[in-house]
Amino acid sequence: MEVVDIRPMLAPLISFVCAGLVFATGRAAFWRRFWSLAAAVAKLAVVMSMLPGALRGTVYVFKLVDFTPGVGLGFRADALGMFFAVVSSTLWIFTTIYAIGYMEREHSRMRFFGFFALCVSTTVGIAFAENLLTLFLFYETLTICTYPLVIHEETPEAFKAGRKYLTYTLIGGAFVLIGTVVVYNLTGTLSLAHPGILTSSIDTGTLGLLFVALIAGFGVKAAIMPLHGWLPSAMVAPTPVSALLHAVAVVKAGAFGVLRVIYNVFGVELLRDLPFAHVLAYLAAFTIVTASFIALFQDNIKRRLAYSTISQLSYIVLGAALLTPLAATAAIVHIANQAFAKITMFFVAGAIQRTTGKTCVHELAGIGYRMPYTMAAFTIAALSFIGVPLFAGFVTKWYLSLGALEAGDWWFVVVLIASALLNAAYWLPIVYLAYFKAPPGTTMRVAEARPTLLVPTLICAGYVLLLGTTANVPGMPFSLARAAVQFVFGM
Amino acid sequence: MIEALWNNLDYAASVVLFLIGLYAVIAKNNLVKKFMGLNIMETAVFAFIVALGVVEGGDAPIHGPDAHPPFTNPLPQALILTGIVVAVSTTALALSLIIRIHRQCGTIEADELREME
Amino acid sequence: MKRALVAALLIVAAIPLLSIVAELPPHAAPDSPAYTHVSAHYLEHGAEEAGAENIVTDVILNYRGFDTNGEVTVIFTALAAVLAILLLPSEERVEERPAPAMPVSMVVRFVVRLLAPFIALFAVYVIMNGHVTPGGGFQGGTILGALVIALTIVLGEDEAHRLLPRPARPWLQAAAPLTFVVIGIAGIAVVGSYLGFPAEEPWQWVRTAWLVILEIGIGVGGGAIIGTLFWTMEAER
Amino acid sequence: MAYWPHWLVVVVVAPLVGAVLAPVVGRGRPKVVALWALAAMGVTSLAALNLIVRVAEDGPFSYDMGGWEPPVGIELRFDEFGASVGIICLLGMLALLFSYRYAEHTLPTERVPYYYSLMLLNLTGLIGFVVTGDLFNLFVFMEILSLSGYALVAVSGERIAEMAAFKYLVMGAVSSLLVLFSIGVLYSVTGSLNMADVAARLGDWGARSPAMLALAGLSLGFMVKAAIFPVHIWLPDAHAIAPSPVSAILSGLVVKVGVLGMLRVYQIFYAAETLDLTGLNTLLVWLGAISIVMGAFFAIFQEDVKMMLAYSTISNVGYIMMGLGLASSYGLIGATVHVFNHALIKATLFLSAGAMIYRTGYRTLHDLRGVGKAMPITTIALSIGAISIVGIPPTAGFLCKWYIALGAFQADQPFFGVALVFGALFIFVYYIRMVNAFYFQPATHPEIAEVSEAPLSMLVPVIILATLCLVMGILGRIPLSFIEPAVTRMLAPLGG
Amino acid sequence: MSQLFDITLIALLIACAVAVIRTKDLLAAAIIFSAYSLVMCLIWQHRGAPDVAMTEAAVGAGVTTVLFIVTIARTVRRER
Repeated sequence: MEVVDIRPMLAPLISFVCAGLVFATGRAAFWRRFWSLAAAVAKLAVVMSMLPGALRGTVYVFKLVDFTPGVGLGFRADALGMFFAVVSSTLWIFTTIYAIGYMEREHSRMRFFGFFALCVSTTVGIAFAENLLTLFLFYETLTICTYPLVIHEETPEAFKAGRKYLTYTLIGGAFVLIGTVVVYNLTGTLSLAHPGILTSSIDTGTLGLLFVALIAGFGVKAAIMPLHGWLPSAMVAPTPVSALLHAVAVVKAGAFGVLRVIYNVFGVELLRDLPFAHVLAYLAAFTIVTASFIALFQDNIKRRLAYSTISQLSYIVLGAALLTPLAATAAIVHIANQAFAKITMFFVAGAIQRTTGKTCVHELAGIGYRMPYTMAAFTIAALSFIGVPLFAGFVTKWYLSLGALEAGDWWFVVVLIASALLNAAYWLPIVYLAYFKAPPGTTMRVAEARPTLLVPTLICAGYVLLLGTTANVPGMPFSLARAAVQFVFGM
Repeated sequence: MIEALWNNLDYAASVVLFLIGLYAVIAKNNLVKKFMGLNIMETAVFAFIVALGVVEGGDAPIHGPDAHPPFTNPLPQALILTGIVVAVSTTALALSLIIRIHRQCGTIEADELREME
Repeated sequence: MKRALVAALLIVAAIPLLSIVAELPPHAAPDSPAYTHVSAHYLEHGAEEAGAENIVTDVILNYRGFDTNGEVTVIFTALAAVLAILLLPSEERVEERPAPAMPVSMVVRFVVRLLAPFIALFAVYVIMNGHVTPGGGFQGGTILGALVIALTIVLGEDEAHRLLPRPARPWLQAAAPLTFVVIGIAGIAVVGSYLGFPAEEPWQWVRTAWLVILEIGIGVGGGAIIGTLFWTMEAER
Repeated sequence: MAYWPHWLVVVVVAPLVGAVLAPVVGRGRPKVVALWALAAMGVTSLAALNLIVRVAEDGPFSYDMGGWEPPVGIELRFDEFGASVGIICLLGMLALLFSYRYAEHTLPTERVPYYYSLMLLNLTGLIGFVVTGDLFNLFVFMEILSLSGYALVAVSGERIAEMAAFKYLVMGAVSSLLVLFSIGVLYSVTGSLNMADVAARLGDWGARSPAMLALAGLSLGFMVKAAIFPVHIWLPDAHAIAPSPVSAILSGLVVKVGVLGMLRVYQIFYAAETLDLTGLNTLLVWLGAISIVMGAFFAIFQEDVKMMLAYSTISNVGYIMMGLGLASSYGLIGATVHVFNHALIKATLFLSAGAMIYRTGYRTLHDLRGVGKAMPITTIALSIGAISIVGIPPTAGFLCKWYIALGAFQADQPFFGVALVFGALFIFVYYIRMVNAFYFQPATHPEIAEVSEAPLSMLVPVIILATLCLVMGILGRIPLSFIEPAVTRMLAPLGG
Repeated sequence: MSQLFDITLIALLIACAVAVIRTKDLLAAAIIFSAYSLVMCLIWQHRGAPDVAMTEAAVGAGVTTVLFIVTIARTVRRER
């Protein structure tokens, strides 16, 4: 059931207006904070108000002007989009609170918060995009809006990272644009309202190139190897930015784009007859293992997190590429699972850096005594990544394995197990170091991070637990994911 | 072709003059000379267009008591009157520019000017 | 080297050009498209429809009057351009002028002074008779301009500047386009289209009058502009 | 609804009257002459508005000069492409407004009226060029705008300004002659100068080679005016040296004369159906692609802001030429809309850069570092322009890129679609340098922080233009739907 | 006869054009250019275009040449 409603447009608009207000009045700290928080809350409220309807299967649609015949700026809150929007707007609140604490003594805070809001605005725009062109529009805007955040430090290193980031993502954007143009030229529509708009009447070579273009385009932000190079370098950005990039906005936008391409542009039916998805699945599997392996050797916490992100994102891609309902469920819920766990970790890394100045793994010995709550949150997130039952990550792995078996590709299960082991191998030593390796001769006093840093961390960690334990309770994101899957597979 | 050219001798002459002028514009170094070349090109084009209006045994297109047809084609002539004015306007502007260039740089040779840039 | 290359290229370019112009409608043929289409109309009806015995004048001022409107704008553009580039700021202008580059001999001076009124008269004749004989506004205007130039050389600039009084100068320079606009608007008022001329029976004298007014406008404007161009370029040192 | 028919005359004559009377009005009163010029453009804009409304309601219409029916007389013709008169008026007004301070401070008082006069003449030429339906009249107006253009480049009096103007003049004059020569050839085989009539009679003359020669001459002539790659050499110096409001007009509008001329000529040849234009189209597409890349390539090595912008014009004209050469409906729509949008964007860029140069006195990226903090509004406008010209959505530039790329795929030439999209990335490289320098890098000259925001007469045009860059991205469909019928009509003989 | 006259004039025209380009002395070149214009003017008169011929005589041979001479007087006389 489709309902015309302004709310899908209102959600990105709120953050957009917030950005404008921040730029207008943001020299004063109070107003900067006030607008950021107020917009975050207002937006969450708007998104949440659509949740009951979305769970009932209502799709809210709002169309603005046409750009080209039949395709215009349009917003559409279907189950998949709602899922992404709920996750990102929830996390925006926490990231905002955290950022207020984290950025206290930084320069150019107005710019930071303004572009921060713009990023979230575009992310929700991506979630609610009604057609591929609108999706592309927000996808490109997101690239531009994150640039000032990536180079926030204004050091040569930051400029280099920013250049790298732009090079990768803009080339990706160019691929998406070409793909979009081709799709429009072939079909005359770009709507994402159907389970697939391409048909098998188009010749396979064209479809193959199209698949490569679109997946490569979105795959850059989803950091599928070998398109991942920008992500570790972008770690020079302030931690809330990293959190935003890696958990909420940028990378998820890429992964979400991949989902859209597979489910709404090509459609599961069509892809089953073609070999491309299978190739993508292998690529994802390769990324999962390789990125985890590289992560083992990273000493800088944030770099280790970056490679972990690369690996985790490919879970989503793999789930999508397997083309079975269970795998799809796993792919979608992993958007949330990975987001909450990863943002927890980044919050922890940032809190440690702000509180103690430490940025490397080997410096963390005994930190568990000093910052017990923070490290507890870290442990929860780590366990989730490993895939221990009761934690969010387990849900993903379980369904993904089932999906792989459903698809008859048992050896992807092996990949998942290997990944779990590797995850254990690079997360558990940190936990071990933190709790059981007190540096000799120093008595550790508890010196936790500031509340603005600590509270969001703990809440996010709590969410990870919640997602892991109550996945099947009605009203949780999981049911949204299921609704999306039912639509995609025509169940 | 040679015979056709012989019949269209005016056209051929215009083409030759046009190319002579173009040669000066491209190959000459002195700006004044370049512009003389451009003027030759202009007159060549004018000659071409006037030649379009010529008629075997045609008289000036002025109806008077003692005038009798055939008359030459008045339209190309009218166009060229305009064209000549345009040409002299361009020349005036170009020559003022040359004067300014000379005052600023002390030379009007293209290669020396290029070195100064 | 460069010159030889350019020459060679141009000679190569000449071959296709020549072969194509050879395929144009034969020169001077009375049945060519150029002669039988629009121009035939001009030649046949020009004198009655457009009001001047000189068909070229008909075409310039009446049939294609808007072109000429553009033409006088082009020469005004040249004037504005030269002035915008070369016009000296007034503080620089007061400084003492050096003597003319070439001293002018007594004989020349005398002859020019003697001939000046006759030249002016000839110019006026050319202007006023443009619609019946060869010549017209611009030709006459150029003669006027040449007269100004000659007088400047002979009398010196300060004397010659009096020929065009300073306050009137911008008006005179703008005379040609302004005349066109005025006649054009009169055309809208009387005939209902820009640069339209009345052609019905009792009003043909109006048409002739307008043609003469246009010629005078072009002549005065052209002369003023050519004179000013010369002065401005000459004053630059 | 009945319309007063004479607006089509007013739109040409009003700026003309403004121009010829500017020296009369403005002797020794530079402020008055600015107002006078604005008033003249105001009347023109009013006329343009009436015309656009009329063409939107009733479709194309024409006006017979002097009451002579074409082909005997000159016909003014206003079709959907003629709506570019609107953008000419808009940019003209804003550039004149912007000139207010510039002319007052930079030019000797005596020359100020002539500066405005030349600006208005340039606009007259542009408008006349767009609305005339007669080939020779087209040439006359082209000369008005070219001559005034050459002079406006030189007017700044900077060291190499005259040389740049002279280079521009020589190439421009040669190209004008080519155009005139080709008009002569067309006249000789058709006996007419009216465009529609020429199109109808072009097939009558047996030999095709004269028509081909005319097409080649016109194309080459207009390519020089449009500064397509191998014949672009006059452009960078001229556009960089000229006063900023002039650069905005030159880059935004005057270069488009080549494009619009091409478009008009194409209409003739498409309608005549005597020649196969495939070869020329292929050439155009290739030259367009090369221009995109070369323009971007040279721009990367520039330090001077306006020089960069000038090279970027070459790239963007490359887009347009590519769209023209694709000869598919989307490609043509993209090309024509880019004529409008590029005018907006480039004017934004040149005017905001001009405001910076006016305030700081510096013009290289290195010297202008940190200007973003001192002149926030101007810099934001410049950034919007930069984003827009690269074609990042949702700005005006994106739509054109989208349509031209779509046109490439529609015409089954996917290579050029890909080349276009990646060419745009190339362009981004130097704009990001610009944004980096203005916002993120530490100031080279500490005193730049003391500079105040541009004066209001400069700021207002810049703000209006930057806003339009954004708005036209969202509402881009409006000019598009406007152009569509014209493009369909033009391509109708091709069966597409 | 008329044909011969034509050919002579055209030959003269081309000769003048070449001379304009080859003469190193700019003042001389300007004078030759004036002669070139006059020859052109003769051709046009002969072709039945007196209006154009008259204009060319006044403008091409007259004003343009004067402007060239003024320019040469203000700049340099010899080409290098």
